[in-house]
Amino acid sequence: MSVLELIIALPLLAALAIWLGAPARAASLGATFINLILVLYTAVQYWGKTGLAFTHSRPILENPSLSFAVGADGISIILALLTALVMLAAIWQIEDRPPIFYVSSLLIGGGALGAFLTTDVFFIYAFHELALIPTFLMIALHGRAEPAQRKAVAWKATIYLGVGSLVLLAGLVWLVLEFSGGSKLTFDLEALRSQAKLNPLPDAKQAQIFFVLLLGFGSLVSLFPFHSWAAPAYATAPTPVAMLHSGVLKKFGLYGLIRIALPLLPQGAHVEWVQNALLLMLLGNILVMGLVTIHASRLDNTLANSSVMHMGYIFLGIAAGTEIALKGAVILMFAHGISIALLFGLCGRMRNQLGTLEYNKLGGLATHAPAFTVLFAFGSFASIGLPGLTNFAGEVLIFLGNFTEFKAGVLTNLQWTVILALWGVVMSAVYMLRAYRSIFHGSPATGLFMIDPVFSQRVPFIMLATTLLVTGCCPWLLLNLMKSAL
Amino acid sequence: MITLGHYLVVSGMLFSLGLAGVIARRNIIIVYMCLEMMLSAANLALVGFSRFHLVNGLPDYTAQSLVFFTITVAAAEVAVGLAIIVALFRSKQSVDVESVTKLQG
Amino acid sequence: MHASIILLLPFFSALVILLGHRQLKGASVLISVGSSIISFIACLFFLAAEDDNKLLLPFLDVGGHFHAGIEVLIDKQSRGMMFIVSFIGMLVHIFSLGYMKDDDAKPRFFGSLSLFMFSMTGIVLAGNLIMMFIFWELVGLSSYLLIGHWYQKASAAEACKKAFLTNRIGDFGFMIGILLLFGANHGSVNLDDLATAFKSGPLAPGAPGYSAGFTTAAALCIFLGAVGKSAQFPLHVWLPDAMEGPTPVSALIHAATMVAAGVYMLVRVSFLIEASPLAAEIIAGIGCFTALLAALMATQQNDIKRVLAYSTLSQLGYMVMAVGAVAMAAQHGHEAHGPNPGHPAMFHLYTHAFFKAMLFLGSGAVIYACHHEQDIWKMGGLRKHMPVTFWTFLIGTLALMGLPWITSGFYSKEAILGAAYDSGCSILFHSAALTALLTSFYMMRLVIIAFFGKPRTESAHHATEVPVIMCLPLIALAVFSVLSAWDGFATPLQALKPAHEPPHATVLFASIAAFIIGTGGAIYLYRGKDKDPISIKLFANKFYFDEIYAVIVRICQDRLAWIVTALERVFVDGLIARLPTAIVARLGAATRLLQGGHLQGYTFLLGGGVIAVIYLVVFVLPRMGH
Amino acid sequence: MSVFTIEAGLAILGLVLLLLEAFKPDISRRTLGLTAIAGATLALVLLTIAPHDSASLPGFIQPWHQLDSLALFYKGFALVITILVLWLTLECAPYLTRFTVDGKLAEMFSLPLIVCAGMMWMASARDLVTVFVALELVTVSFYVLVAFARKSAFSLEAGVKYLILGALSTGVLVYGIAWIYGATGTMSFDGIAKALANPATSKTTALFGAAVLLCGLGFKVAAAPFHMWVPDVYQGAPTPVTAFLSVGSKAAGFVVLTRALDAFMAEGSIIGSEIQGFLLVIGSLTALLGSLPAMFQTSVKRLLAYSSISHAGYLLLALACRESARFDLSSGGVVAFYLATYLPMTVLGFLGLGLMRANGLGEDIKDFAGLAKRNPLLALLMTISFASLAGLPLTAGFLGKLFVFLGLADHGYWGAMSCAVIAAAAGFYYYFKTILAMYTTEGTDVPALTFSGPAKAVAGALALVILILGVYPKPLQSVLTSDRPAVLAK
Repeated sequence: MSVLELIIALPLLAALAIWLGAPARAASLGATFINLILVLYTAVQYWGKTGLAFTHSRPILENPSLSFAVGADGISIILALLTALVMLAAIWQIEDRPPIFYVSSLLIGGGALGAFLTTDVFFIYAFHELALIPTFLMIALHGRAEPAQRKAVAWKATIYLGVGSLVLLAGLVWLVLEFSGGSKLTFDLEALRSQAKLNPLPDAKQAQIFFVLLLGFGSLVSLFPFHSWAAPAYATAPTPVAMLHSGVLKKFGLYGLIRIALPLLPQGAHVEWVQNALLLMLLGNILVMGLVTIHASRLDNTLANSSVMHMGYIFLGIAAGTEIALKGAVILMFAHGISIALLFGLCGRMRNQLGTLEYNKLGGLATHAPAFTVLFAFGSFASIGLPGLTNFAGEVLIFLGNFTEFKAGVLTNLQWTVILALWGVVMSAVYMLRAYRSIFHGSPATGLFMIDPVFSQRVPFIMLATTLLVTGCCPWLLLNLMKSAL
Repeated sequence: MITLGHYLVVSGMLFSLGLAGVIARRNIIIVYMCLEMMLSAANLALVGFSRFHLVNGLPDYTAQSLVFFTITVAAAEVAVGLAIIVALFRSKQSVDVESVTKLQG
Repeated sequence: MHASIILLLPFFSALVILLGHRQLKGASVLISVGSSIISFIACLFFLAAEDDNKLLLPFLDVGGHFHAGIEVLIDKQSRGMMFIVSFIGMLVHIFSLGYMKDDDAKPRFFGSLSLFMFSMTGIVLAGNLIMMFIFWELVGLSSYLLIGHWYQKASAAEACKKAFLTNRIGDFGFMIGILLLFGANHGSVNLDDLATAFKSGPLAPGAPGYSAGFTTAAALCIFLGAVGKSAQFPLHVWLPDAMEGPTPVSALIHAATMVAAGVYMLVRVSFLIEASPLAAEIIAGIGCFTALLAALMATQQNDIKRVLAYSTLSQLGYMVMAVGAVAMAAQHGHEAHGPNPGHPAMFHLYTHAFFKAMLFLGSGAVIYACHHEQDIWKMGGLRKHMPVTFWTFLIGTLALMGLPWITSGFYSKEAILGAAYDSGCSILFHSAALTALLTSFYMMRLVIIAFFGKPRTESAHHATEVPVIMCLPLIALAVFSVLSAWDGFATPLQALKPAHEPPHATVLFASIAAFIIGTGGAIYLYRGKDKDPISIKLFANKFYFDEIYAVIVRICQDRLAWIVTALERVFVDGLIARLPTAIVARLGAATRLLQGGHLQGYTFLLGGGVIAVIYLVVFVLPRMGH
Repeated sequence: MSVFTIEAGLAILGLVLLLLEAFKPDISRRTLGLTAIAGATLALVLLTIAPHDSASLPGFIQPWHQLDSLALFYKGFALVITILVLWLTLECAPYLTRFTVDGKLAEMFSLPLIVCAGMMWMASARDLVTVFVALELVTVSFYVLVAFARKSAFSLEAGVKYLILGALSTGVLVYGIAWIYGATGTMSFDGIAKALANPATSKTTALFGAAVLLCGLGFKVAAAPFHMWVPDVYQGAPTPVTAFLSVGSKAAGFVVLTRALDAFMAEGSIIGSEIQGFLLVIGSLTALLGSLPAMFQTSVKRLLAYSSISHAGYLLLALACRESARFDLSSGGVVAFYLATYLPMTVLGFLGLGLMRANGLGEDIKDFAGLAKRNPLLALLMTISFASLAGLPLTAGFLGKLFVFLGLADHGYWGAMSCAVIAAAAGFYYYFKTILAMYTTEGTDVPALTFSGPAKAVAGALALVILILGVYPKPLQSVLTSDRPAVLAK
């Protein structure tokens, strides 16, 4: 049994154990803690290496060739690290909740780990779907809204994600058919990749398949205009689910594009119509959703919409497709996952303690909850791309990556997009500082009282904030894990 | 000279009449009779085909064997069917097709 | 080695204070002040270091494609700037010990101050534009934290937000500029590489693919960064509001160092500005305009800190203008004299840092003594109550006004006027001279109203001299305000000084005339007055910039956001989500109607289905070539 | 002992039980049920050890009977579903007897055995006569079973509807057989394939016959537009019978369809491409007409009926993809695989329904509310079943759908594929609606649900099969490709 299999299995087994009656908090915390250590162990083992490591394969079917194959490279390890961290934090911060909160968090995390650490298209897809079910159930059952409303929100998300996954499935099936060399169909990513390298498809066809995959993966990542599920879902979802889905699971679509679509269809994103479509969509994410976020009047709405908006930058990295931009995209995925999980976690606490997240009712929280304020500042400043916190490194690499091919005097569409996207950085500062100002600055609002959480409840957030700081000051730690070319 | 075509036309008419009856009539007993008529139409077609499909100068009897099976099966169907219709009549005091419309949507 | 101490010491000081201020309590203050003193001492060693460029930390490193590290670039500019930053920083730390004595959130204040020292040091030592940008943003953060130190006050909370956002707009341009240079220079944003590239590489005129428009665009984008940080028109609005922060902060960040970072950066990339005549003219123009505009506004301000703030704006405009003017002069063939001469802008930056920090600290002392009273019309007669403060403040004022041949301000201002004169653009020179005149006027007005005459309020009446710990920095800075331009003083800094050449008669005349007329006018108008004899609404209300910007923000941002949100709800959500669901739901409902429960309906459909299938299979499909 | 003997023995056992019940009225239903289950289990065991080549069959039956892996697979399949249905009948007996005339369940134990024998024959049929006879044996028995709970108006109504429509389809089927015979001059599948490969055969006649025949068969497998009976009959019939209909009868229909299409669409057939087009149209339509109305159902049983229509659509689409270029499984193999995965999930679904009924609950979605609280295990198992029906990965249901999609994409049938995707998307909605209901916690202070140990074991085993097949389908695939490379393994 490979260590990766253990990493995937641990949360799922813990979930099963809790379902069968094991003590929820102890079991889930134990499992996620061990998981984090295992992931760190793999990261250390992988340090400085290139290519796929820890591979292990269990054949399941011969034709179509299907196997439970695990393997990790830098990207997978970074995302697994993200998952392990966010899962631990999400579970740790749960207080006084029924076991289903723990079970669903474990399932979402386990599913995400499975998706990131397997190398068989079938299982990559399958694990992601597995993680979606608890997301849906938790929003519908324990969402923060009236039953009818939260069900509607859950349905919207589920239908979007369900249809998106089906489109994605169609795209993947297409890929498998095109790239299965010889007489056998295969779902093995490595085999498909080598075939794609040997016999690349004509550009026009690559563009078609890429576009289908883009729509499929894109709706999972709330790519404009397939995003309208995301904001209400995150605003409504119970805290651990919001943390895990927005922080981790949503990255699956991006991971898929980087891991599956780009290597197999290297020209797909560069064919003009696909590129222009992608650029328009991601500008929609950044500019339209930026303005929508500015308009939000509640913290949960701001965070949810901002999370949609920030996806645009990662798509920008994917659109560029250069080494620098892609590595930046991976770093930004990691960074965004940590920062948004931190913010959603704190937002959940605030809702629990204050009962409201309306800006015009809040104010002056910094006075009585300084530690809370500092933690929130970490999240919000990370999300507006302040250097020293991880997001900056990702964003700047993405921007730079778009300028590696440059002709003085003429800017490509891609580069114009970057310039417009840079304005989004200003917008994100606008809404984040507005939020920060209304919540923490000013004199304390009457009737609202909030004090710092006790230390043990601060730990998960401190952990996330520290991660942001460490990887933000030393982004080369992450880059070193991604030595191999993308 | 009566050709295969004649048989088939008659069989086709019989089949169509049966189908029309099944669709149009409201009395389940009559509907059931129309169904039997459709089976007969099929039987006629089978026999006709069999007669005109000569193997070694003799009609092909495979088809005719099916006719016997059809008749038998029809008899069995009637036996079971009438029992059900009787049960229906007992519970609803009616054999109108409109008496069974509770299951819908 | 020393350099890394200078950079990292304040970082760890900030980190330790942030993490452990509850446990450390008062010790956090000591840590911060101690680190600033050690930094200063290390900096003295640093002044003797050789020119060098060392990699400290591989910040970003993408294989062979790109790398941008935390580097330590040692040259004459960074040595000089480093001295200013660490020296004034140390003095401000010490001054704050007294000024912030009674503040509850002292650890936060000192932690942020350390963070600022770290960030500012980073800018100074940056050897590449990415590193510059990183610390550029970090000084923005520390400025945000320090302006918002008294966040309970709504005005402070708004001011820090405004400062950060305005700077963000500048950074927007800065980043674009970096990207353009990165692209054009094939993946390197190293300052040395860029300088070479502009001299003889792919960016030099005549190189294949050279584009003058591009050079201008890049220069202007980079300049936008400086516009934000150095508060030039049209992004100048944040700096006066930033006075909401504690006064030592205003002295250090919003007068002496951070706001000057824009100028420092422009000097660092002067090769870029020199490469583009248009950009040089625009930069000079904007600087000149800002200088004049701010000077006009300063004449009608009543808040002691705001007068100084507008004065800072004006002086920064001066420096920016100098950057542009020097570039213009260089394009006209007026090469600077002597080997490796200093830049007038840097020179003024350096002298200005001392006397403006001095003035702010002096104003801080006044405010402290008057129980946080900032309105100069409520002071008066402080000369007698606070002699040390008065004399140091006066020295600073004279330096700012440019008292001929004695104060450092005279030399540096003259250098800038000389550069404006050399640029060949008479408007520049004339407005610069006018600005100098206005500067003398409003500073003298300030001194007369605040320190002369009779105390106009109780608090002014009871004002007493500030404690020694606050006086010492004032005295130290006053000494530097006078002497820093003198030959032989603070030798390592001399490199920043432009080569001494006999000033042009016109220039000399203009600067002396400006001093005399401005001072005389102010004495004539304000001596013995209890209220302002002149009232110009336009100046007092800062040309209504804040109001105009508020309208623009409301329309371009809030209204637009509202409209876009509505459109997004209706169209995107409607077309992508609700319409298809509605269609499918309708279809579902319609198909349910087939299932009416009537046997006759079923038989009809079944019979019809058979006929339809026969039609399909026998007649339609064969023709479709299936 | 030959396979044929086993089948005959099973039928005889059915008859014996029928007579026994008639002449020894005091015999307990438990004895009857267990005997039937024992008989069927014995048959299953014997089937695995009996010789598996056609030569082992008695000489007189050989011209009409064939043994290939497909036939053997379906025979096993029929036995498994029969055993499960018999057991489910026993489990549901307490409430079923409330609706029978004499409070007994006599034929409910004997008729399934006869149906099973019929299905096993059907699997081996080599010609249309056998098909017809076996099919009618199954259908007529089902008439009785559907209407068995005569005291329930629903059951009776379902019986009448099934009877009339079933008989109508029989008429259509025979008429179609007649025309196929007319066009090809033979009843055997091999002969038909040979005749259709002959260009001299009249294409129009053959098309007409094939179309009518496929309409008749379409009724059995609930293909649109011949699916109308399904929701009504499934809802009205006693739950075990519904499970039997939905799995057994449908599987039987598909095995016949596979055989017939093997003949119609054989290499060089003059009507092959038309039949393929027909299948694509009908399959897409069936998938949609099954899924779309299902979204609005409030009765879970009826919802499962619609779901079964939708699944039939996918199966028809699978049949349309004849020669998958790079696939181990032929279309018949995919269908068999799909049905094998369909069996545990559907039976588990109906099992859950039956158990809820046995606890005095209804079959509506609202009756599922709070199930997770009342019986977490049942809720989990039902979740697995519904997730698999929805085609969620890591369950068996996903693989079946994946194979169908692979086939469609391989042939470039994008239109049909989009219909299937839309149907699957709608499927997500209604299955998850039910799952959601189970976990809803509002207003559920109803007592806990209990069910027997064997029920737990069977349901757990079914869920396990779903999960195992979902991640390790290899054994099933190798069963389906063990021999007969000509038909199954490409």
